[in-house]
Amino acid sequence: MNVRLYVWQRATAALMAPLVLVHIAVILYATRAGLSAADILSRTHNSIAWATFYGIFVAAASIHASIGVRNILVEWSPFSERGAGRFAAVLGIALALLGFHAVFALVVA
Amino acid sequence: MKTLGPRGSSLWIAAIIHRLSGLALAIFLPVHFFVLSLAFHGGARLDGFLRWADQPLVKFTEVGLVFLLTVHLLGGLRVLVIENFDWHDGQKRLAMLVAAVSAVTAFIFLMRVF
Amino acid sequence: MNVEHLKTDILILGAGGAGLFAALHAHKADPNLDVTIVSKGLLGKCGCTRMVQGGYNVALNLGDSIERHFMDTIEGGKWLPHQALAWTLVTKAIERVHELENEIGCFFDRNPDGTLHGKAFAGQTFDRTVHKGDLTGIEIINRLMEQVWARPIRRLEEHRAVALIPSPAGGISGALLIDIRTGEFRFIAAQAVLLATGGGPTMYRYHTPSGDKSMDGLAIALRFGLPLRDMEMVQFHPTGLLAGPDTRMTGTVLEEGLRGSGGHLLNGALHRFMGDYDQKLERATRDVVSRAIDAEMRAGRTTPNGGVYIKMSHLGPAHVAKEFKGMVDRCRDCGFDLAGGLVEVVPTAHYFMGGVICDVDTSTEKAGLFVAGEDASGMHGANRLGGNGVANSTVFGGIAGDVMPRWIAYNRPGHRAPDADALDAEIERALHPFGQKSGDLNALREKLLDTMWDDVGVVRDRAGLERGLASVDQIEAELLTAGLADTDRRFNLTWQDWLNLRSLCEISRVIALAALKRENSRGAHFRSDFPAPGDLATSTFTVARQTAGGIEIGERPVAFTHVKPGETLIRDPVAAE
Amino acid sequence: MSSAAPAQLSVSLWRGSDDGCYETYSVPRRASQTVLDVVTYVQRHIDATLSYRFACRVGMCGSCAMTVNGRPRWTCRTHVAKVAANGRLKIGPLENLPRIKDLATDMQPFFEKWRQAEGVFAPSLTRAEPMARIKPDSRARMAADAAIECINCGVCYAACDTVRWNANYLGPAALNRAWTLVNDERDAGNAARLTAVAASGGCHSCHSHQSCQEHCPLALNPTESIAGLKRRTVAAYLNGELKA
Ligand SMILES: Cc1cc2nc3c(=O)[nH]c(=O)nc-3n(C[C@H](O)[C@H](O)[C@H](O)COP(=O)(O)OP(=O)(O)OC[C@H]3O[C@@H](n4cnc5c(N)ncnc54)[C@H](O)[C@@H]3O)c2cc1C
Ligand code: HEM
Ligand code: SF4
Ligand code: F3S
Ligand code: FES
Repeated sequence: MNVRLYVWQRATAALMAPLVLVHIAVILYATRAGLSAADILSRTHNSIAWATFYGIFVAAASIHASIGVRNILVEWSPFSERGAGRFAAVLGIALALLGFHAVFALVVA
Repeated sequence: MKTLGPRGSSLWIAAIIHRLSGLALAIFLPVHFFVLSLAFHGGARLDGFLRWADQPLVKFTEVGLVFLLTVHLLGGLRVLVIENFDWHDGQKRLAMLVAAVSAVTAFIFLMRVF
Repeated sequence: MNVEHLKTDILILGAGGAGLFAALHAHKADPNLDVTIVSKGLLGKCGCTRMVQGGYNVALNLGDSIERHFMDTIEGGKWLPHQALAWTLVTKAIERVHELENEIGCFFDRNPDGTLHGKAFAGQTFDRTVHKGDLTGIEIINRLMEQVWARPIRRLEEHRAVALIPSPAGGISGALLIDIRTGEFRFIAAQAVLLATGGGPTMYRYHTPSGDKSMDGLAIALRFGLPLRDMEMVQFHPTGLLAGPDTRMTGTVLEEGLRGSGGHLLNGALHRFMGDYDQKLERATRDVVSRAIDAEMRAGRTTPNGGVYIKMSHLGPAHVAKEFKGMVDRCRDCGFDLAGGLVEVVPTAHYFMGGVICDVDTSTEKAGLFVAGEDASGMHGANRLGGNGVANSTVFGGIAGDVMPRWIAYNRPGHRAPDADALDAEIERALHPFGQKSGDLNALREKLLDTMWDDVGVVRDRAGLERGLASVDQIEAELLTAGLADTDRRFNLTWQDWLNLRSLCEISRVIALAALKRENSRGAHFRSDFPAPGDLATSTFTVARQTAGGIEIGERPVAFTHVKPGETLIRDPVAAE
Repeated sequence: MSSAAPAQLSVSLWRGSDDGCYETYSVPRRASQTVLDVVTYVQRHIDATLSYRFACRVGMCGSCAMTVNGRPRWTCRTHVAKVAANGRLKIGPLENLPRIKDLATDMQPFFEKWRQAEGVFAPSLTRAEPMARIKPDSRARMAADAAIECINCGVCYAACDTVRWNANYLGPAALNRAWTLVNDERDAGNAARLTAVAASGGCHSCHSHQSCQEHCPLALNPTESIAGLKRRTVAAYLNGELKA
C-alpha cells in the first residue's frame, strides 16, 4: 500500500468509527422487540438525516473495504498488485452500487 | 504456543482477527445491502425475509456479524491508536481489552435477539 | 583446480573501520576506479571495529590539545611508538571525527550544550573519548557500511583472503581468496592492494576479538616477505567474562568502567587482593591489574573456573543495573548476576600492537601494497590507549583510500599477471588438510590456546617462552597432518577453522620469538626475568621477517623525531588539570 | 540450575538449503551454554560440515540470528536454560530470507531493502565545517536515539508476517533506520527518503503486527518508528510535498 491508499483507508476508517457505533446502537435498540419491515421503514422513510448517515457510511465502507481487500489479495493471493487493485476497484464499485440502492430503497421508495 | 513462534502472541492474534473480521464484513456487506434493497419493492418482501431471518441459525449469523463489526471496529481503533498517538506500554492489555469488549457486546446482542 | 580470475583496480582486504574507510575514500578520490572490498564475514558485521564500546580518542575540546593526546599516546606506549605515525594519528583523528559525524552520519553523544561529549578513559590526562553510549563501534560501522552499500563498490562478502600473489615482473599482482560460501577459489588481480584484516590475538585461551579474526593478514604479510614490528606486544584486558570452557562467551570483555566506578576484584577466597599489588587498587592501569590477576591465578587462589571475581553489589544492585545496563543484561543473558552477585573474570587478550611496518602514507616495503588498522603497527608502541584503536583504523584506512588512487595515477602499474607457480602453491597450501588423514583439530586448538596463555601470556620469562616455542612448533606439525574429510567445501567452517589455526600458529611463533628478543618490560610486555623497563633513551623495537632460514628477529632504535624521553610537547601541562 | 537440567540435549538442526530437513543430534548440557555454543558443539564434535554464522559472540554484530524453537533469536546471547526447558532444541535458519546452507541465510535482500528505504545518511555538512550542535534532550534527538542501536540482526525481519506475505515490503529494520534519519537534524535526504518509504511496499504496508517489537533482542520498537513514518509521510502527502 502506498500513502495515497493509506490516507483513504485510514480516513474512511476514522469516519466510520462513530457511524458504526451509532449503527450498532440502533441495531441493539431495534432488536429489542421483534422487528418488522414497517418498523424499519417507518424510521428511515423520507428521513434526510438517515439518508445522509447511511449514504456516507456506504461511500466510506466501499472505499475502505475495497482498499482492505486489495491489501489482503496482495498478501494472501497470487494476484499481482495491479490485479489486486483492479479486483478491489470492481468490488468497491459493486459495494457502492448495492449500498446506494439499499439506502434508496429504505429512504425513498 | 511455542511452535507458533511469532504467530502465538496476543498482538499478532489481534491483528489477524482484525483482518479476518474485515474480510468477513466485506463479504457480508453486499449481502446485507441486498437484503435491505429488497425494501425497494415494498415492505412485503422484506417482511418475508425478516420472518425467514427469525430462524435461530440466521439469527446466530447476524449475531456473528454484529460481533464482527464490533471486533473490527475495536481492532481498527487499536491500529489507529498505535499509528497516531505516542507510544505507551501495555499494548497487550489493549489487545485483550478489545477482545473482551467485543465479546461482551456480542453477548448483550445475543441476549436481546433470543 | 578451477580458479575464477577477476580484475579490480583497488582491492581492499578486510571490512572493519580501516577497510570501509579506505573503500569510501578511494571511491571518492577517483570514482572511475573499480574498488573491491573483501570481508571474511558479512560486510560491516564482522571484525572488531564493530565491538568498540568505549569510544574514539580525539582532542576536540578546549583545554585539550593535539600535543596532549600525542604525549598520552607516547607515554602510554612507553616511548616505543613510531612518533610520526602517532602524530598522524592524533592530528588526523580530528578531521576523521568531523567526517564521521558530518559526512558518514555517526550520531555521537552530546553535552547538554549540544557539543560532542568526551568521556574519561584510563591512561589519559583529558576526557577526550567521543562515543555513542557504550556501543560506539556499532554506530561507526553501521554508518560506514550504509555508505559503502550506497556506492558502486564491489563487495566480496564471506570471502577469505589466503595469500598475496607476486608478479613475475616484480611487485604485487593481486590476492587469492576462498569464496567461503561455495568453497571455490578466486584470484583478484589489482593495481593496488590494502591489507586491513585487523590482527586480533585470538590464539590466547581468553580473548575478546570476534571469531573471524585470526591474524590472517599478518601471516599473509609475513609469507609475502614483509617486516613486522612490535610483535611481542599483546594487550590484555583485565576483565574478560569467565563462563567456563566450551562456551564462546568466555573471554568477552566486561567494560573498564566497572572497575573505574568502584567494582572490587576478589580472589577465590573472597579476599580483595588488588591492595597487595598496587595502591590504586582496582583503578590501576590495565597491565597492572592483568598481572595482579594473573599472579593470583598462578598462585592457585582462584574461583571454580580458575579466575577471580568481580563484585559490584556493594554499589547497590539497582544502581549497578541502571549504570551498566548493557553489561548487566549481557551477563544475565549468559546466566550471571552482575548487579547483585559475583561474576568470574579473567584477563583476556584484547588488542595486537604488532603488525606490518608502514609509513605515514600507509605504504609498505612492497610497491602497490598498503596496510592500515590493526594489521599495521608502530602507532601504539608497547601499549594502546583505550580509544586509540578505532581512531587508528579510521584515520589510516582513510589515508590509504586517499593514497592508493594517487599512487595508481602516478605509477600506472596496470594489472600484472600473477606468478602462476606462486598461485598454484598457495592453492595447494589452502587445500592441504583435504589431503591428510583425519586429525583432532579441537585438541590442537585447545593446546595452542593453553600454550600461548601459559607460556607467552601476561607474564613471560625465557624458560616459558622457549617451552612455548617448542610447543607451537609441535602443534603446527600436528596440524599439518590433521586432515578434513573432503565431502563438502561449501560454507565449511571446519576448513576455515583449520586455516585460522594455521595463521595463528605462524604468528604465535613470531610473538614468542619477539618476546624472547625483548629483554626488558615495557607496557604490555612483561618479562619476570627482566622486570625493568630499560633505558628509555636507547629504546629499540623488534622487527621480525621471514627468511629462507626461518624467522629472523632484529632490533632497531626508536627515532625520537618529535619528542625525547624526559621532554614533553605540552606547553602548559597544568592547563587542563 | 545445572543440577536439574538433563545431561544431554536433543538438538534438531536444519541441514541443507531449501530442500533440506531437520537432523537430530545429542549435545552435552553445560551450566554455561548458549544456543550458539550448542551449534558450535555439533560443528566441532559431530558434523564438521555444519554451516552457520557468527562473529562477535556478545550480541553486537547481529550475525548469529537463527530460529530457535520457533522464534527468531540472537543465539550468542540466548542461554540454553531460557529456551530448552524440556531439553529439546530445534534450530533452523532465519525465516523470510533465502537460505544458503544449514543455518546460514543470505542477508542480501535485507540490506538491499535497507538501502531502498534510503537508510543512509545524506550529509548537509562537510568535514571542514564544525559539527552540528544538537541538544541531547531535544525531541528529535531523543526519537533518533530510541531507534538507533539496531544491530541489523534480521530478527524482526524474520518475525514479521508482512515481510513473509508481501515481497515488496521493506520490513521493520529498514524502516526503523529510516525513522532515525528522519529525526536526524543533520540529514539532508528526507525528500527522497519520505518518497521511498511512502511508496508501495513502504511503511504503509505495515499492519502493526508488533512481532518486530516483541522479538527485537535490543528491545527496540520498530512498530513505533514505523508509526512515526506513517504520520510524517501522511503530513507530507497532505501538504503536497509527496507525489504518490
Ligand atoms: C571488545 C573490543 C572492544 C574494543 N573497544 C575499543 C574502544 O573502546 N576504543 C578503541 O579505540 N578500540 C577498541 N577496540 C579495538 C578496535 O576495535 C580495533 O583496534 C579496530 O577496530 C581495528 O580495526 P580494523 O579495521 O583494523 O579491524 P577490524 O574492525 O577487526 O576488521 C577486520 C576485517 O577484516 C576481515 N578479515 C579478517 N581476516 C580476513 C581474511 N583472511 N580475509 C578477508 N577478510 C578478513 C574481518 O572479517 C573484518 O571485516 C576494541 C576491540 C575489541 C575486540
Ligand atoms: C467501524 C469502523 C471501521 C474501522 C475503525 C476500521 C478500521 C480499519 C483499519 C484501521 C484497517 C487497517 C488494518 C491494517 O491494515 O492493519 C482496516 C482494514 C480493513 N477493514 Fe476496516 N474498519 C472499519 C469498518 C470496516 C467495514 C465496515 C468493513 C467491511 C465492509 C471493513 C473492512 C476492512 C477490510 C477488508 C480490511 C483489510 C484488513 C487487513 O488488511 O488486514 N472495515 N479497517
Ligand atoms: S530492529 Fe532489533 S530485531 Fe530488527 S534488526 Fe534491528 S536489532 Fe535486530
Ligand atoms: S512485525 Fe511487521 S507488520 Fe509492522 S509492526 Fe512489525 S513490521
Ligand atoms: S555473534 Fe554477534 S550478535 Fe551473536
